[in-house]
Amino acid sequence: MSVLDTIRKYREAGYYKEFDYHWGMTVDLDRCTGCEACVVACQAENNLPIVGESSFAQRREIKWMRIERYWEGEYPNAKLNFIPMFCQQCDEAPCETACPVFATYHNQDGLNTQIYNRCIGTRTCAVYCPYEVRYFNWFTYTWDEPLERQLNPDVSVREKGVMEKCTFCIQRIRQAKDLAKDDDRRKVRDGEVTPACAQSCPTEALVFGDLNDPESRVSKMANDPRGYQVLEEQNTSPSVVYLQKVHGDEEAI
Amino acid sequence: MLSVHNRPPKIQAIAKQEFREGVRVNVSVLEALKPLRKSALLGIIGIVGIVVGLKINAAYSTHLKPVQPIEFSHRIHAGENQIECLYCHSSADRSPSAGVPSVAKCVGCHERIATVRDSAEIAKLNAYWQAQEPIPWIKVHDVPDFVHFTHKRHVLAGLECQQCHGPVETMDRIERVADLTMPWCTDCHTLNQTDNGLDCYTCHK
Amino acid sequence: MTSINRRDFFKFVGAGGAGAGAGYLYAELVKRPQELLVPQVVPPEDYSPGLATWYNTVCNQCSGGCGISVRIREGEAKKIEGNPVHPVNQGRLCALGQSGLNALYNPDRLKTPLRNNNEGRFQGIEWEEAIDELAQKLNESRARRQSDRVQLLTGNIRGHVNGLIGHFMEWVGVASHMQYDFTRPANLYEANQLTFGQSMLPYYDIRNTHYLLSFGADYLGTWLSPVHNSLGYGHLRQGQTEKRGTCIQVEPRMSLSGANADEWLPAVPGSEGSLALGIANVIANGHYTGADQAEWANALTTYTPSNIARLTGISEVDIERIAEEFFTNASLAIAGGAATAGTEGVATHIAVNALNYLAGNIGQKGGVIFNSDPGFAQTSTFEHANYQQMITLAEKMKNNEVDILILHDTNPIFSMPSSSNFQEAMENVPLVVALSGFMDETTAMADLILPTDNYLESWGDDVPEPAVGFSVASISQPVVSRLYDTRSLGDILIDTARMMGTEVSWDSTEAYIQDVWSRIYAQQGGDPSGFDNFWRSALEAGVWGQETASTNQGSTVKPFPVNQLSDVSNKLEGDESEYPFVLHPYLTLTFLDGRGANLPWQQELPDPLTSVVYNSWVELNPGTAVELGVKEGDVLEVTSPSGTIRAPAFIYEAIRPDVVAMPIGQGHEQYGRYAEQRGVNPIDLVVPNFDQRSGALAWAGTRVKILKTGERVLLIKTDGITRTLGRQILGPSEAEHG
Amino acid sequence: MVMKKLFDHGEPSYEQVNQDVIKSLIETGPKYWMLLATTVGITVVCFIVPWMYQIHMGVGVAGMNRNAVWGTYLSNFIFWIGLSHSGTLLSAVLHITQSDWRKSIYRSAEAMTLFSLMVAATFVMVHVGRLWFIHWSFPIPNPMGLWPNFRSPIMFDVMAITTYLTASSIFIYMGSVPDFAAVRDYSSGLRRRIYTVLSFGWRGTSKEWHTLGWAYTFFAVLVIPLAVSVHSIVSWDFALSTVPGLHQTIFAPYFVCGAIYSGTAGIVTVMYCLRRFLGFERYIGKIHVDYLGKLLIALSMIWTYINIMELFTGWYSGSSAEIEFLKFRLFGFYAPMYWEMILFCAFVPLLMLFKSVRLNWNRMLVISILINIGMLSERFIIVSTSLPRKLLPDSYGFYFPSPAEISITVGSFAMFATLFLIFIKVFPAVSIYEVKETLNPLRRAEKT
Amino acid sequence: MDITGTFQYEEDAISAAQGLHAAGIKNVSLMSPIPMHAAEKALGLGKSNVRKFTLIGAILGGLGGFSMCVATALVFIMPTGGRAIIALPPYLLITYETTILIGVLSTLVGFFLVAKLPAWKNRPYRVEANVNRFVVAVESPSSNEVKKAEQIIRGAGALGIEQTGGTL
Repeated sequence: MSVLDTIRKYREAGYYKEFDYHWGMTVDLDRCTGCEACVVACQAENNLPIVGESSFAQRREIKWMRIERYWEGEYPNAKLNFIPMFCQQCDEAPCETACPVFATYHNQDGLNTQIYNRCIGTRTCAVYCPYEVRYFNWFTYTWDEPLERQLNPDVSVREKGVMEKCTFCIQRIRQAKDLAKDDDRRKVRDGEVTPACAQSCPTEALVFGDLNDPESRVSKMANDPRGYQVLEEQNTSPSVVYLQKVHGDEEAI
Repeated sequence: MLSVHNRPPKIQAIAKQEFREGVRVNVSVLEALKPLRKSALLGIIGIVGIVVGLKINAAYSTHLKPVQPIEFSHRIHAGENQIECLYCHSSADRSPSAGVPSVAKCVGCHERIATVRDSAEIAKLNAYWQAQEPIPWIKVHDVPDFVHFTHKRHVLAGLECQQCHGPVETMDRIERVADLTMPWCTDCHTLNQTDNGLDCYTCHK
Repeated sequence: MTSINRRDFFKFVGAGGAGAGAGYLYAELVKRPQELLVPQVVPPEDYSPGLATWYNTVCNQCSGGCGISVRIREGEAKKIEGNPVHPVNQGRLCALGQSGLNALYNPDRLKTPLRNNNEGRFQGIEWEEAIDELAQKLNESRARRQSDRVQLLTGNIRGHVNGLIGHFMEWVGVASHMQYDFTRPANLYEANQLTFGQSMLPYYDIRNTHYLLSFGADYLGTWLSPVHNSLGYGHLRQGQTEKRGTCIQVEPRMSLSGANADEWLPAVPGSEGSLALGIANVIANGHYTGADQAEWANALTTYTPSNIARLTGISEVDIERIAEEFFTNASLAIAGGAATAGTEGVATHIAVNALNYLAGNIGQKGGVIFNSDPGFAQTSTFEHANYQQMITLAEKMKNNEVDILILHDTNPIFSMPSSSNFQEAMENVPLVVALSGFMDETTAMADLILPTDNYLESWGDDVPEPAVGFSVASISQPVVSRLYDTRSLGDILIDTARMMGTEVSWDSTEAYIQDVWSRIYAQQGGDPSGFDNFWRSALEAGVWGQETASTNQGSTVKPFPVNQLSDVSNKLEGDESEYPFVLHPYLTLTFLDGRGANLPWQQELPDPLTSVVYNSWVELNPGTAVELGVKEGDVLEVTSPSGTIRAPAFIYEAIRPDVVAMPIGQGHEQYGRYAEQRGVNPIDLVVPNFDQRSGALAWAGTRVKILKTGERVLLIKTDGITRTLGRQILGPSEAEHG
Repeated sequence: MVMKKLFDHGEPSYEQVNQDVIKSLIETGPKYWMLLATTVGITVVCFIVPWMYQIHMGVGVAGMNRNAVWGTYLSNFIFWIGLSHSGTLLSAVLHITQSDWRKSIYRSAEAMTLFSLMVAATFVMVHVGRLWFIHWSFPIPNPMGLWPNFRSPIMFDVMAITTYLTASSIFIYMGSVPDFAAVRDYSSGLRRRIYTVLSFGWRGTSKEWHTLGWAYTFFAVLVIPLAVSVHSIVSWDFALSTVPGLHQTIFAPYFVCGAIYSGTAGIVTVMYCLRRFLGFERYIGKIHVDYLGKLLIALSMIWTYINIMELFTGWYSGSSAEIEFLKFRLFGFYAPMYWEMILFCAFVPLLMLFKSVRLNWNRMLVISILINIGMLSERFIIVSTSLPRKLLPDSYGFYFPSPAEISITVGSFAMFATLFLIFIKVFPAVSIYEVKETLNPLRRAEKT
Repeated sequence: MDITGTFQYEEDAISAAQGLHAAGIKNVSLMSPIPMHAAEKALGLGKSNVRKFTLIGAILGGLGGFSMCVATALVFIMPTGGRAIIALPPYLLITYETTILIGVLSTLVGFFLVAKLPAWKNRPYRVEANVNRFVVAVESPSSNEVKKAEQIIRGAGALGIEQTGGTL
């Protein structure tokens, strides 16, 4: 019976809503300046490799967090829009179904996870991902001595042939849960855990938290009328809500 | 275009020769396989040999029971002298890693215990202390780098150290008793209904 | 059944044996290598394996003065984050600051003292020997009473290490200590001296302003304290309950701040000051009602909107509208970057100060706020060397008037135009001692190299400048033990002084800093819990501050300086017919003035506006590019009256057609494996002019011509197509905009 | 049943069939060995060596990048899977419909299926990042206790290809058992022993024929839906994604049609070689090339129709992503390749409307090779023009194969040739007993 | 000892086989170079039992495939892409493939069992049977059957008749 219950629990999409957390993030494009502090923060936290110039030339960079640029208009009315792009932790992620070996799956916290040492490198997930936020290790990247000392021991170093992606700094979430447990709390409090990108963001454009908790900052932000999801029409139900940039000619908050 | 009829005569001759009417043919498969018997036997013996080799390795390898730089005996310390595990592995209840006692800690005790002060192994310890060098203990319970294992959670959950590390208090040289494979972890997690214990990211990193 | 003969038997035995051997070896092969479990000999107080500890210190990657927390595990630094209690960055940190780890663990750090063996090679020597050599030479100089022939040249050093340097100069007889930092806004200091009577940086309250008018200041990228400015920007946009702030950016090439502004006004390069005065004119003549209104109106008569529109290319309507908006809103005007790096940089700053004055922004929330003195008296007599002084120094060196040149953390050979001949001048100095962490162009010229600690390994303190509206000081402490046989600047100075036989009362920089802070502690009236507690809590927090309202309101702006400025437009060097384009070099937030180029994370960080990595490029307006038949990746030869460099073209949407922009930072000849032989240094193109008032290098006032070489390279960038193509990426209503 | 004229040069006698076929197996001249040595050499140098290098270094040796994570390896995989399609499928369909003309060509067609399938499977191995863990994608017990994800399209593929490979090998093997017995009877020594084992001691009793007939028919029946499903599933690897240009409803029939198309063209090429180099002119004649030609015309028309539909649906959708991708495909860097494909696969086959073309082996050889060049380009274009034009313009990219990929592609043809060369010396390349079935019973007594 | 008779014509061989069959002689086999439907009919070989293997194999394969999907999905419950853990559409595809796979394999097994192959031991055989002759063989007939069998074979018009013994 318990097995059946468990199955039933997972029967529907969005099952994690019955669980403790549904981690999500909001990106306020009106605050985001495109300074890329988050990009380096992510690189530092998650042991992203230094791939080298030739890899960049072949567009094989590995940046779980990247800033995309979109121009509007022509000179002199050219406008530049930045949009940080990272794993949207879709509830109905196309990438997850693609993996033949369960290297990527949806966990009970609403996270789209990637188990690096399970990956066999078919790269199907990267093809399926509409946001193109999955990055492949084309080689085994090394660090020039002694740069490897800065590697975060809480995150594995990926070898060649492995797909990797943003995990909302799951090691930090794990740590926060651990500490909450020490205090005999069932749940992590809002603000106790922040991914490296949101932590570093100088304009506080990124807000991270539990979307299951209506009182959390991220839930309130996600309900902002400016909120939208990128490529909504793909029906991937991302956990990341973007707040649209306010244009100077519009009167808005 | 080349036709059948003007093919070189030699080929025709060979073809004719091959067909010998009335020849008796043995259709038995076993008969045909007969010459292979010895090779097959050889192969089987080889495979058995490999299995035996693996077993021998498992039985005699010191990998699970490495020789440590100092013949430290848990039997004496934890068994006979009843020292609490956490006395030496002091961070086990507050850190992912249990920690090994510092050289200072070892020396601290042994300075005062007159009976054993002069044994050969203690002399080794003192040598390390004199040189102010750490003791290069060999890791016995080593999980792969992609595994996140936290002692703290397990100790705080009330697990006895012996549950994973075996009867340490009876071992002279420490030995790995658990196989530390993934099902070994997950079976226990399933059995004890741990919170999210079967989520991959509980242990993988 | 065939029988098994002897031969067969041996075969079987052999097969079994081989199998067993293979099995055994295979099992050995697939085993994970045994790891060691190495304990501490004597564990540090707060050491716990597997647990991270955070130590607070100060970021030294730029002069923003952010407080940082460094995550340490098993004695290694793992991550740098902003110190959440530090008022400058409030837990946030920029890319360059976070790349500090790359500086600490850089494979190209100098590891031991080196001596130039006069064959162009460096040989490792012992510290004793190195210090002894320096001490000896200094002693000789002291004996000859030629203290003026010893020159100390450092980068921007803040806090009490300067005090220690001051002591050192006294001890050993060094007359002059100069600090040279390319990014220091010397013109701003000078202008504030002239208008407010204070050579300091006031607090620009971006956070609370409703209308931010920036003349070339890339406040989100490189200007003053970008992290603090960004924090303010975030609040300005979405944090203010009453109104979403508006940002206007005036600059010929869209910077990061320009990209985020509501309006980007590509004024004629060099005319930003005039535009400011034009706006001031409108305000003074229509809005301003102060007692000195007539005086102002009189002073600004020539700056009528129509004149200014002609001069700047900004329409009269815009000027008048901006003036009105600027006056009616809680506003703030700032200037910086190329706009103030011309021959009239100080004048431009004065013009902007005037604008702030006329709009009543001085001392107001959301305006220009003056900080009260934190009470940290500077004890040193160093001067911030501007370009003019550097040239003078070069002259001196050339004329053999300098015997010993002691360098620390500054790279004038890279950040001064090659026409300044600093390098040749250095060759005439008998002893060049470089106290440096890396082998850069200037260090490579040294006779003796003393490797210094990384900032994460050394002691110091800092008073952020600009401050944040109240008194703040931060302590910088070593967060990791030294990686190599290096010493900190202060320790080297103390050691040298001791070697020279001077009585030094402090054993180390740490002792000195502690001593200074104990005096501050006493000055502040002391805390009942005692200095040790105070010291410990300051160390733990990494910052100490007194949140008291500033009493310093700044002097009023008099029309006087404005009146004197007949023309605030920067002069451009080069004949327009021969050199049709204006060179717009700019600081990048990835490398700043080039100091970040040796950090692999920064090299791999796509430029925020172009996404180019690992290279230099020349930005061209799309129209200009079509005219010249240039496509992205075409190698262009950029020639100014003082030099020629070659770099690939990048077609940039938001740049004036008569401007070509180039990022500063690449083009190092010596700076470790990540920076060497990569891109070009546009400073080499700059015609060495300087601002008459401040003597600062006018690095934005050069005309160039460009020539297509016919060569093509792949310009390495991470962007594909930077148009949304009508897709709803930027939001539902974006379809109309895009 | 109306017997069409199956043999151009008159019917051979029964004995002659045995002799002709077995001769091709047994007589091996130096030319064969030289050819085999060449193909093996090319396989090693162009395929194995770069592959080993890639395993050592990582997939980065290939030209793929972040924007196009799939490349030539995968397009080659589809190509070879496609090539595998007509052999077994055609053989099975024609077996069920009792078309006699199939009988002299089906063996080598099935061999083509088997070997191109093997090459395709190799490409999967070349493609994956961590070959040494590829067994995780098979439903076999493992020490982690974790099984593959059967919800994944890739797993459909794994299962389909495994099944197809198994079924095809059994299909070709079972059909060859009586012929193995014939070879056994014609040989002596070691070869006889080998063929005794291979033929399971086949004697040709009525019981055996009866059972084989039934079993063979069931194989045929099972293989037909399987073959269709395999290429549909391969197409779903693409179509189940959200990539513009891949996310097409028409993909399954498109792939199946394309597969049969290229496979049939492949058969023509193989037939030509069998005739030319093994002397099967007598058994492979006008009727085969004529029928195959007609089949090719029909397939080419279906293929063309689907291609037009693909463009139409893309354009009609009005979606910017689709249109952008179409623009890239029709006018972008790879446009010449696209138009080459259209020329070779839509227009060149129309030449076969002329009987003079259809009945001329040399002309048919050229056309069949052109069609397969076109189909190879088609697969390449599918991968290399869709993936770099996904949904976010900022992540638009470009893909060009690296030398390693090109070399491995070349090597794969050599590998196929190697396998085929080995095949013709192991399997009777023309089915002896089925050819005999089509002969006039009266000829059975005749001696050569 | 086995008796083999060689025939030039199909009909003769069939009638011989039929005769032997009618005479109650067991272990009669008719060997031919091509399948002969007439012979099959004559020897009373109707629908082959192979089909049962195919059917049962296919059903088992289908069930097995589906249960494999379900069972393996339940070992670790890993939701992907918002799909149900027991998701019918993909699992039916797998079921489809395993149906065919096991169907094919069991047909193969059926073939071996029904056709009594492989021939582990030697069986009466003549190589002409694989070229252009038809051979009727009686496998180890009892001594009283030998004569009768020879008679029938000869009567049907055999080209030759031969007695072979044991292994070659």
